[in-house]
Amino acid sequence: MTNRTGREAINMERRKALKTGGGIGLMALFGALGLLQPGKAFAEWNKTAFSSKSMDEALAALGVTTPESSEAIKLTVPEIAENGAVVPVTVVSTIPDVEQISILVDKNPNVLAANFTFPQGTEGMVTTRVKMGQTANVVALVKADGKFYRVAREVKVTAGGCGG
Amino acid sequence: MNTSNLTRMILVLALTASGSALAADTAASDSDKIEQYREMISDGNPADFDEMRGEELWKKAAGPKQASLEKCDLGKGPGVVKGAYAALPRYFKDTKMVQDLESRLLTCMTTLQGIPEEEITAKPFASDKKASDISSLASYVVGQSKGIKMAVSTRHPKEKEAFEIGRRIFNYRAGPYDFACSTCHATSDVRIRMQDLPNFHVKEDAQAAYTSWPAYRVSQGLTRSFQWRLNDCFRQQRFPEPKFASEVTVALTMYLAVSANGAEYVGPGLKR
Amino acid sequence: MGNPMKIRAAVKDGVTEVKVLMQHDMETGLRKEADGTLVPAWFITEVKAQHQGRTVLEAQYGQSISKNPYLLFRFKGGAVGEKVTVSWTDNKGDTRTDEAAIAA
Amino acid sequence: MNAKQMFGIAVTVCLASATFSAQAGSKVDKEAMKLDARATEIIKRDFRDKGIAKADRVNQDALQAACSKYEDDVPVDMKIKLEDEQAKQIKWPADGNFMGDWKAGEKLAQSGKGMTWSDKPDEPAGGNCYNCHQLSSKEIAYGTIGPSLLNYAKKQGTPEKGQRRAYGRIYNAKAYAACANMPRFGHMGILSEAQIKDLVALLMDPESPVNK
Repeated sequence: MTNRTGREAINMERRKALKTGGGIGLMALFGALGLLQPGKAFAEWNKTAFSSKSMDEALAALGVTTPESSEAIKLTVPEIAENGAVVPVTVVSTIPDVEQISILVDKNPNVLAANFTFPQGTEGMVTTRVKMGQTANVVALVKADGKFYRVAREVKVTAGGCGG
Repeated sequence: MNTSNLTRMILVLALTASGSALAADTAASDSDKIEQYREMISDGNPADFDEMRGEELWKKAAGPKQASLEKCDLGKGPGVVKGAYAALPRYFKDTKMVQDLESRLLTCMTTLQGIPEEEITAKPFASDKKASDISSLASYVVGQSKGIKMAVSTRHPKEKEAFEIGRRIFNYRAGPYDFACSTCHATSDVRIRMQDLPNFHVKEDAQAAYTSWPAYRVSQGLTRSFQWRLNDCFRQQRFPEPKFASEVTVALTMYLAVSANGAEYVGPGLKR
Repeated sequence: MGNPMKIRAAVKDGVTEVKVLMQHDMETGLRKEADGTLVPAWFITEVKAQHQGRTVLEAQYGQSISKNPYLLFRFKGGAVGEKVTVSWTDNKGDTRTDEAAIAA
Repeated sequence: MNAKQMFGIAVTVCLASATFSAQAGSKVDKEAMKLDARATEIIKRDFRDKGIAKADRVNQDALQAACSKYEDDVPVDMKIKLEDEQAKQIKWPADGNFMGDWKAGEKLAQSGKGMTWSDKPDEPAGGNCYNCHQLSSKEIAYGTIGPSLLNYAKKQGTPEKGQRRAYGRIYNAKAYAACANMPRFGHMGILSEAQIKDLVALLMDPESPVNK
């Protein structure tokens, strides 16, 4: 914090680097892994998927067909969340070679919360925190070895203190 | 045996004694689930950011006098921040008053920096998703007492008086709901909705509650100061608004802080 | 530009665990002010983490990610003192990059 | 013995220990009286109007003052006197009917709104019931400051007695226990007669979640 100007200058440089060299390299990498839908360049935010208003719509936008339910995926969410503004979600897959983990909330206005993509060498696990408008199912969708797996758990969203 | 343990023991007895205790059983396991939820969100406290913001403000020249707060005396000598919060509120000779952290920061900002008091007290709390300067400064200062044991003195007659008055405010029933602080905070093992309530007559409860404030409230996305905590308690008590850093708030803080003596300060906390 | 992140990275048994806390309001675009006006959507859309220049995690976020996003993940390798860099971009085009050295 | 009786014992024991500390703290000496006066002076000075919550709310009525002074453990003769005074002021429904609509009552019970400085003057207050009581086996977010009210109707002698008792307790809980934690919803004008009747129905109607 003391060396703010210096830090900002470094960040500027880094941003430039990210916009040029880094981006192209990754696009090639992702293309090779087949993680992106045809025609979508890297870093193009999947607007269709993130605007989906229903689970079916979101799955279609993610290119998912009939995901298998799997015990090899552990989805950890609280049974009761005192506040829907912050609901911790951890997904751990014991299926090797996880390529992608998506987290969805079936009753949210926009059901898709996040998509994580995993290069080789990164473990098939992630922790994040999502907002939930009401009691709903949190769904974890795992893509590994070209196949999709799905696991869901209900989180009860309750009133916390008084005044509600 | 204190009342907390006794109530708990009786509840346990009741559970084994009768099937009609099923409701109590469910309540307990739901509380465990809430506990599990709190555990899951305990890592990565955004209050850290408010501490960082406060540290910058502390060191930055500001106000008409273009001075930083690095000469501010929080009771351990000018500029000493480490451990200061664990010994507040305390009596200050220069102001001839017992002051809590925010009241003292107010003194420093007005005297050292020349910022008009009204300017600070007009919006003393974080609001509209924005932090307030005095509240961020408080976050920074409390963070510098992490791991230090609470040791608030009542040796000075004024400190003793503040404690005694604080106790009376704690039990003062008024307003359309007849509530006092004690209505919710003088019984063990009770909750409002899902929210467990600390019993300030039980040492461990008082310690756990006091040492985890200020705190980041996930429901509000803001780091909340102790003055805010009291202000919002009075709102829910259906009281009028206590003036910021007023004697009524400092005396009550004194009563609560002393009841937490001996416990390690662990804030800023993270709450629902 | 965005506010700084807090990044912690630690290596144990050949696996580096990275914890990131970002500062961002993450407005859904559905929230209304007290006067009824809609607060426009403003949220992080992309996050990228790199270790010594190699990408170790990539994420796309939607409106449902909580304010001040928290992220935890693990990758194989990493040595004490090496750098982990995290950057994000939001829907208004704002970005932020921070880095941390891997601890033991 | 059931859980409720057990809990009764726990409460009695708690009260006993409170008595002890109250006696120790309320020694009639000059110092204490000076502090009482000083505390009142500070309270009257340091609160201000905000929204609908005006500064004069800190002025206590006789009951509030007595409960504060004795830290909710008033001497027994005073307790009886206070309860009698409160009971006399209960305004019973003119039509003799206590039952409203339990569905409206459930909505009221869920709402924690009312009388704070952030509440708007034209919005009716809620009952705040779930803040302190369990009233449905489906709602997990209930408080425990007050007793569980599940199966309330079944625990009353006759429906008539139960309805009258429920109305009276909601209207003025202090008529039944001078320093009860429960607000005086009718006495203080928090809820209207019609709203209290809706809550009575929630407690007494066999179809309501309380009795299901």
